[in-house]
Amino acid sequence: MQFAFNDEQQMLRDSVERFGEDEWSAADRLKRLAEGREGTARRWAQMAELGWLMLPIAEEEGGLGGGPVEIMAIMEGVGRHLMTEAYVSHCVLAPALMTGGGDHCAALLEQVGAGQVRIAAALIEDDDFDVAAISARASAIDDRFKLTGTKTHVEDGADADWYLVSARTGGAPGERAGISLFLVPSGAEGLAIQRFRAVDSHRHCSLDLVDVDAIPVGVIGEVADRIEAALDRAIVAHMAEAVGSMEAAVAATLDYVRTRQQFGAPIGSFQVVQHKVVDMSVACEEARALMMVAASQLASGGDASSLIAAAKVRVAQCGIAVAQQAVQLHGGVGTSEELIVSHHLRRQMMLDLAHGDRDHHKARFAELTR
Amino acid sequence: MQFAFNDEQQMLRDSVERFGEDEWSAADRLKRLAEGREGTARRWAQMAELGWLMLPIAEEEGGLGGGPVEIMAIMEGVGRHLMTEAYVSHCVLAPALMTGGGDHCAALLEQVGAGQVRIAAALIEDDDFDVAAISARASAIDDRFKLTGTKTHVEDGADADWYLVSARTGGAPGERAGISLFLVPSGAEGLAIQRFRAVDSHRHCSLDLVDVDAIPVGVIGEVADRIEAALDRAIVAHMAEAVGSMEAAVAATLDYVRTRQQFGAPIGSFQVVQHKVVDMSVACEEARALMMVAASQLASGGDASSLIAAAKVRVAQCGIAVAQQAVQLHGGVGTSEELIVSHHLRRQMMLDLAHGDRDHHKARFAELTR
Amino acid sequence: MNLDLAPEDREFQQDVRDFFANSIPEDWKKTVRAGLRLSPENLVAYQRRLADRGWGAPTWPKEYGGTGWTPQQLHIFWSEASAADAPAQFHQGLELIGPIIFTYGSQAQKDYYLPRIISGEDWWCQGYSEPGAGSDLAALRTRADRDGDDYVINGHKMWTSYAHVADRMFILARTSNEGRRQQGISLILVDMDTPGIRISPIHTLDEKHHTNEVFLDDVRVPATNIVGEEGMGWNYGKVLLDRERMVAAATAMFLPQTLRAVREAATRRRTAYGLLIDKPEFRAKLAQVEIEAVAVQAMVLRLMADAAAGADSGPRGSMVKLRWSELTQQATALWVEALGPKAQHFAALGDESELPDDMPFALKGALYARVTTIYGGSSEIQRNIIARRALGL
Amino acid sequence: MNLDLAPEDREFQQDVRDFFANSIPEDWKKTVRAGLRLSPENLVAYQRRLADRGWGAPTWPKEYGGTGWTPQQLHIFWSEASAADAPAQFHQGLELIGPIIFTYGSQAQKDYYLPRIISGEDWWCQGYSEPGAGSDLAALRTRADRDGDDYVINGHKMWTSYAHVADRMFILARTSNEGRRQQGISLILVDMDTPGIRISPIHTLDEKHHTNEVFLDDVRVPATNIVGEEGMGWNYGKVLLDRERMVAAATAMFLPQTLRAVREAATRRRTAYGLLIDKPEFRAKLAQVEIEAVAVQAMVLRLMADAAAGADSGPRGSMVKLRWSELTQQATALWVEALGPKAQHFAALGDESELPDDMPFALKGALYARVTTIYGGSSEIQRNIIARRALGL
Repeated sequence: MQFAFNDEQQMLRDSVERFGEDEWSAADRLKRLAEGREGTARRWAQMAELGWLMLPIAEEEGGLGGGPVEIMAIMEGVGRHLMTEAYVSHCVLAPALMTGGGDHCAALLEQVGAGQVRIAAALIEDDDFDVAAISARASAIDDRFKLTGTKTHVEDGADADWYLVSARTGGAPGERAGISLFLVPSGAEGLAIQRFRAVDSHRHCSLDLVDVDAIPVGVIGEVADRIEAALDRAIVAHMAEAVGSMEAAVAATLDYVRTRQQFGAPIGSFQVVQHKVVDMSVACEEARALMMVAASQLASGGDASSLIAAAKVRVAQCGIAVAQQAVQLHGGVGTSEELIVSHHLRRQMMLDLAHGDRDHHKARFAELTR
Repeated sequence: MQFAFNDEQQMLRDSVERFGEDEWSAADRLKRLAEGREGTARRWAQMAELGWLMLPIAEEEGGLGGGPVEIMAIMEGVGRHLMTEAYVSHCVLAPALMTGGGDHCAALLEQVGAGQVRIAAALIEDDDFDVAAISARASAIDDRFKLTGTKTHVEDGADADWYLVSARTGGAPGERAGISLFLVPSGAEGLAIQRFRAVDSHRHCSLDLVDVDAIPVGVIGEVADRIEAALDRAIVAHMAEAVGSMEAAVAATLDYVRTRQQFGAPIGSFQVVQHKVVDMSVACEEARALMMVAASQLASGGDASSLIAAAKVRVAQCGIAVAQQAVQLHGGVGTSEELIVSHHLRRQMMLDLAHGDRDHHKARFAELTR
Repeated sequence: MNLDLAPEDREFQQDVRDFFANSIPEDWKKTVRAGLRLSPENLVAYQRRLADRGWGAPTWPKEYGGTGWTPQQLHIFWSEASAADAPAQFHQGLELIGPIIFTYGSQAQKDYYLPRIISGEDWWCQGYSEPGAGSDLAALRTRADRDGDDYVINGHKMWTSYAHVADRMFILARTSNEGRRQQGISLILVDMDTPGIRISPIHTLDEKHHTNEVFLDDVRVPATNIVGEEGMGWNYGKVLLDRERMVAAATAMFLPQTLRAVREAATRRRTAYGLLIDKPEFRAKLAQVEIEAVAVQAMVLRLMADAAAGADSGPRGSMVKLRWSELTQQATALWVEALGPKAQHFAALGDESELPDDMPFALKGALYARVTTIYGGSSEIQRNIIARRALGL
Repeated sequence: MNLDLAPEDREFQQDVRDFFANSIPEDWKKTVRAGLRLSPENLVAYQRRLADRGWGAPTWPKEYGGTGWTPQQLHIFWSEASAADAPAQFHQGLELIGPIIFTYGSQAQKDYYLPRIISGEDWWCQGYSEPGAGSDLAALRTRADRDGDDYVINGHKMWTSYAHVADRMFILARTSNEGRRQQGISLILVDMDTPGIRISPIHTLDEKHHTNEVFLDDVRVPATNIVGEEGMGWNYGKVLLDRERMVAAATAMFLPQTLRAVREAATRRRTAYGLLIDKPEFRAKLAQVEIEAVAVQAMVLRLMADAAAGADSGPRGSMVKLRWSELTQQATALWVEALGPKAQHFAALGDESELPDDMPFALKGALYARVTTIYGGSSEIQRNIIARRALGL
């Protein structure tokens, strides 16, 4: 059980922290957001240079083979500074889905690690978070596959160059057997992309596919487990982001209640305010402990699925509660764009939804511990 | 919409209040409880003399024809003083089940009103609160009926002279059709009674029936609606008791926090304590408003079932929360037998269970508002 | 919640129902259900429609152009408005400055301003909060200095909702620095086109522009624009205490609108289980919020009955505010939940493809709802007030 | 929660597992799962079994007869005890006075008292609270007046758990009235058979006798019974601050026991829907509590890792106490819910017919759990402490 970073991880953490302070200081946030895709592209190139993008990619595939704890070192900083770069989607989830997928995947992953290509996972249909609740079809014609179907939500998919699309080569919606995974370039014929912005400034999309040429990844008909294992990695990374964001929100709130004067005293001198900040910090501790145990368990290779489901639920509950309370204790100014706390709230709300909300994972936990 | 008592109702309320102060003062509670059945018998006789027992019975059946609002006037006092007399079971529920049941019922109800006979309703089987989830069987032989089955819980049934037993003359468990109601004397052959005490000192029982002679009440096979309507009346009466108890618990807590000194000041001067008492009083107001609207709606004869289901859920939630907080704010002494607050907590916990707990009525509300 | 109605009330109910059946465009309804305010133009249009029907000021006495309705009638009116997905009327003119003017204002003020509020001609905003004076309003520093027949106002107001569309503003300003902090504060009416007023939008998390900072630099208004006596402005707020219960009650009555929106969204959402609305865990959560909303409706009925009986409601207005605001937050959060993954699609990028109607509304509603436990006396302040005034702690 | 264990730890785990497999009678398990304490006789019997195995004092250093276990080993020990439905050890001797004695006591005190705590020969109770000194312990008024070679103690202690079975009591008493309130307080060891001690039971809502008032009238004890220096008693409590995290951690690790009991009850309960455990609404509620229990286990792991690293845990001990006590209340309440209508059958009347085993336990557990947010520093006090010490507010 590892609760402290080793030297290397600590250096990584410090480097992310510096980057966050330089590039995403709370005071400059609105300016950064206004830069849009250009800013993201610039920062993405820097992150590639720093080696972060290739960190989670396996060594055999040209990466650094970083594990959940290294990713945690990065993602806490991403959360603290609310960076909108889609590190988890492109650098954690996509590589986890593609690893061992053969030469084509290895070549693409190298480009991912170099920041030249972004790949997003298109797994969700029909408004459900369940990986097996899909009905998109992949038909084999000779050795080639054609995809037809609709993916309602692709996390961070708006600016992707490739999509990893789950589709059925067999089985009925709800069944785990018969699910396969395919690569589709964003310019493919028959592919229509609708792009959306979320309240946390992440950029997503939905896909409509009609007879789209696709390249299979992994074993045909047997990728449900692989998808869930990859999602678990993405979820743990997101939890580290959530914890970083929570701790930043608490720190901002502590600063505020210590200085904001009302009724002739700092509001932090009122007992009710104190106890609320205490509950926020307890929630942080709860989320951090869960996140670290989950990362550690994942790193050790043991079965972590029910633990991760539990942690996903609780971190989301704690994260939303902390961010809501941060806004509340700031009063009116907490709801303004200019202050950072409402940005934390929006990110926490969206992190809850990414790869399955609290209810989805609560039901999953109940099923796994039945 | 009636939110204030008229003069007559106010007199009734005052009379219950005096009775409560004389017979059930908080300081004498342990002595009263130690008296056991003798004390209850004495007070029951007094209550008969005061006319309360016959109040809810229809005028045609020798009663006073009091409605939900009059019953509320009584039950609030019962709750404030935590009287353990089973007024709702014997004087509200049983008469509501039996009214219009013919000469035999009328004769028994007269005795109920005079305090000579106590009748308890045996409706629950198989650990479920649903009136239709019963499988006890009534077989007709000529004009007579024989009952066989098990009733897991009879509210206030330990000292009853008669039982009103629901049983199937047709249909399968879960179906509303085929449910009938029967009167069985407590000394009937084939009837085995197990008696229990609850944490609130109410005395209940369970019944095992094997070929027990029984007298039908109401229309054979069609009493599911009547049972639910009668339960609604009992539930509204219990809600008034719950509100009376909550308000007494808040009053006791207010007294305590105003006087108890810690750190050189009354604990009621600490903001956190203040806000908790505020939340208790908001919960009281919420429960009172619901209870009064439900009683009023019931009195007006309109369809009140979803409203009563909603009120049952929320009053129980508020009641338990208020009583728990009352104990918490009293600190250690709140958990002692000697102080009244923990008695309120125990009663609130049991009131939640009487005739269906929060979850049961929440599901019922969802069904009724589907 | 069905009420026992007298025949004349039943008739009135039918009138109101008929009116609303034809008065609320579909596109207003979506906004309304999210607990969001209509655009100012639409709110003004709505106010005009009501005024044309003679119902412009439902809570005002007849002599000032109000309806003179009984609390029972008011309750019917709001119930029907809520059921028809009509919006709540914008309250700063109607419920805040209007009643102060008809209670403490001069005859000239009454004659000029009151009809313009009812007709929708004047939109009022409230200049109370300041950067250093939020929950602690008495800390305000804006000054109004007497200069001949004028006051010259200097200061910086915050959270001035709709200052950018308002015609007039009522402000609290310090006309003296002596005595207790609450003394020396005056209530002054200001035309928004007076030179020296600068409005700066405050962008908020729901991405709607509804509130502002207002800078006042040597803003010169006639001394006759003061309401009542100089230095007594703080006290005039008291008339509002009694009326606040009406604002709280009216607002709370519109809660079922949001719950209907949640139901609709859950009825549309397909999941692996089937429709979300049929999923037992979701039904239990929705039932919980609906049950609490029923409780708040019951609390409102008690408030209205108090008002009808001319009785003091004690802290019940504050209690309704507390519970209503918490429930709005819960209901809109549940709405976001009901949308599922699609809740991450807040705005279309690039080509203006169609978004489901309720999608940004659910999120705007959930985000906007965060301010309901802050504005109009935060939940913390409400609890302080109840502790002190009602419980004597 | 499975941990990555080193081979030697894995061996140790097997030892512990073997021990518990044969050491816990069935009738203890029922009590344990309710979060209730075993009877004193059984707790003593348990302590003897552990002592026989050399595990009487898991948290103590070896030199005082403890195991000298690493935090990792402690965690394994508690995990296995919890899984086996073994009880938590009674802590007032082992975790409260024992460590004070081995830190501040005289050699004679160490030699005499410590082995008797480990063996279970001495049962200690804590004489701290008084009628006027609960959360505000420094308000205590019990006096210990020096008289020759003795102290003569007079006072009135409250909430003295197990005074009625204890052999010895450690009390805080005032040996001087000068200086700050916390000064002049001394820590004194008292034999319970000393003349002048009167014990009066406090009956509590769970209908178990576990706590008492203790009246001390001219109770004469040798001056050598003082621990450390006169007037410094308040300070000795500080050694406990660091150890309290261990008590909190150990207690929290036993939470899964109650959750197993809830599952079992829900698996037995038939409803119209089928088994309660299969009902989606109930499963969601159970999952919520279980998930929060997983979170608390994770918090405990962090505490143990801090301890292993010799690091300060800051307020994490208080946080675990806060969360653990709330969860015990939720879990036992859910257990009562799982029983359904039968939860109203607390005790048989008349003939001693059989009650389901878990029925009174669930209720006793739920009622007893109310005190867990009050004792050992109420939740309010814990929050005050965290605010002050950790957040600097």
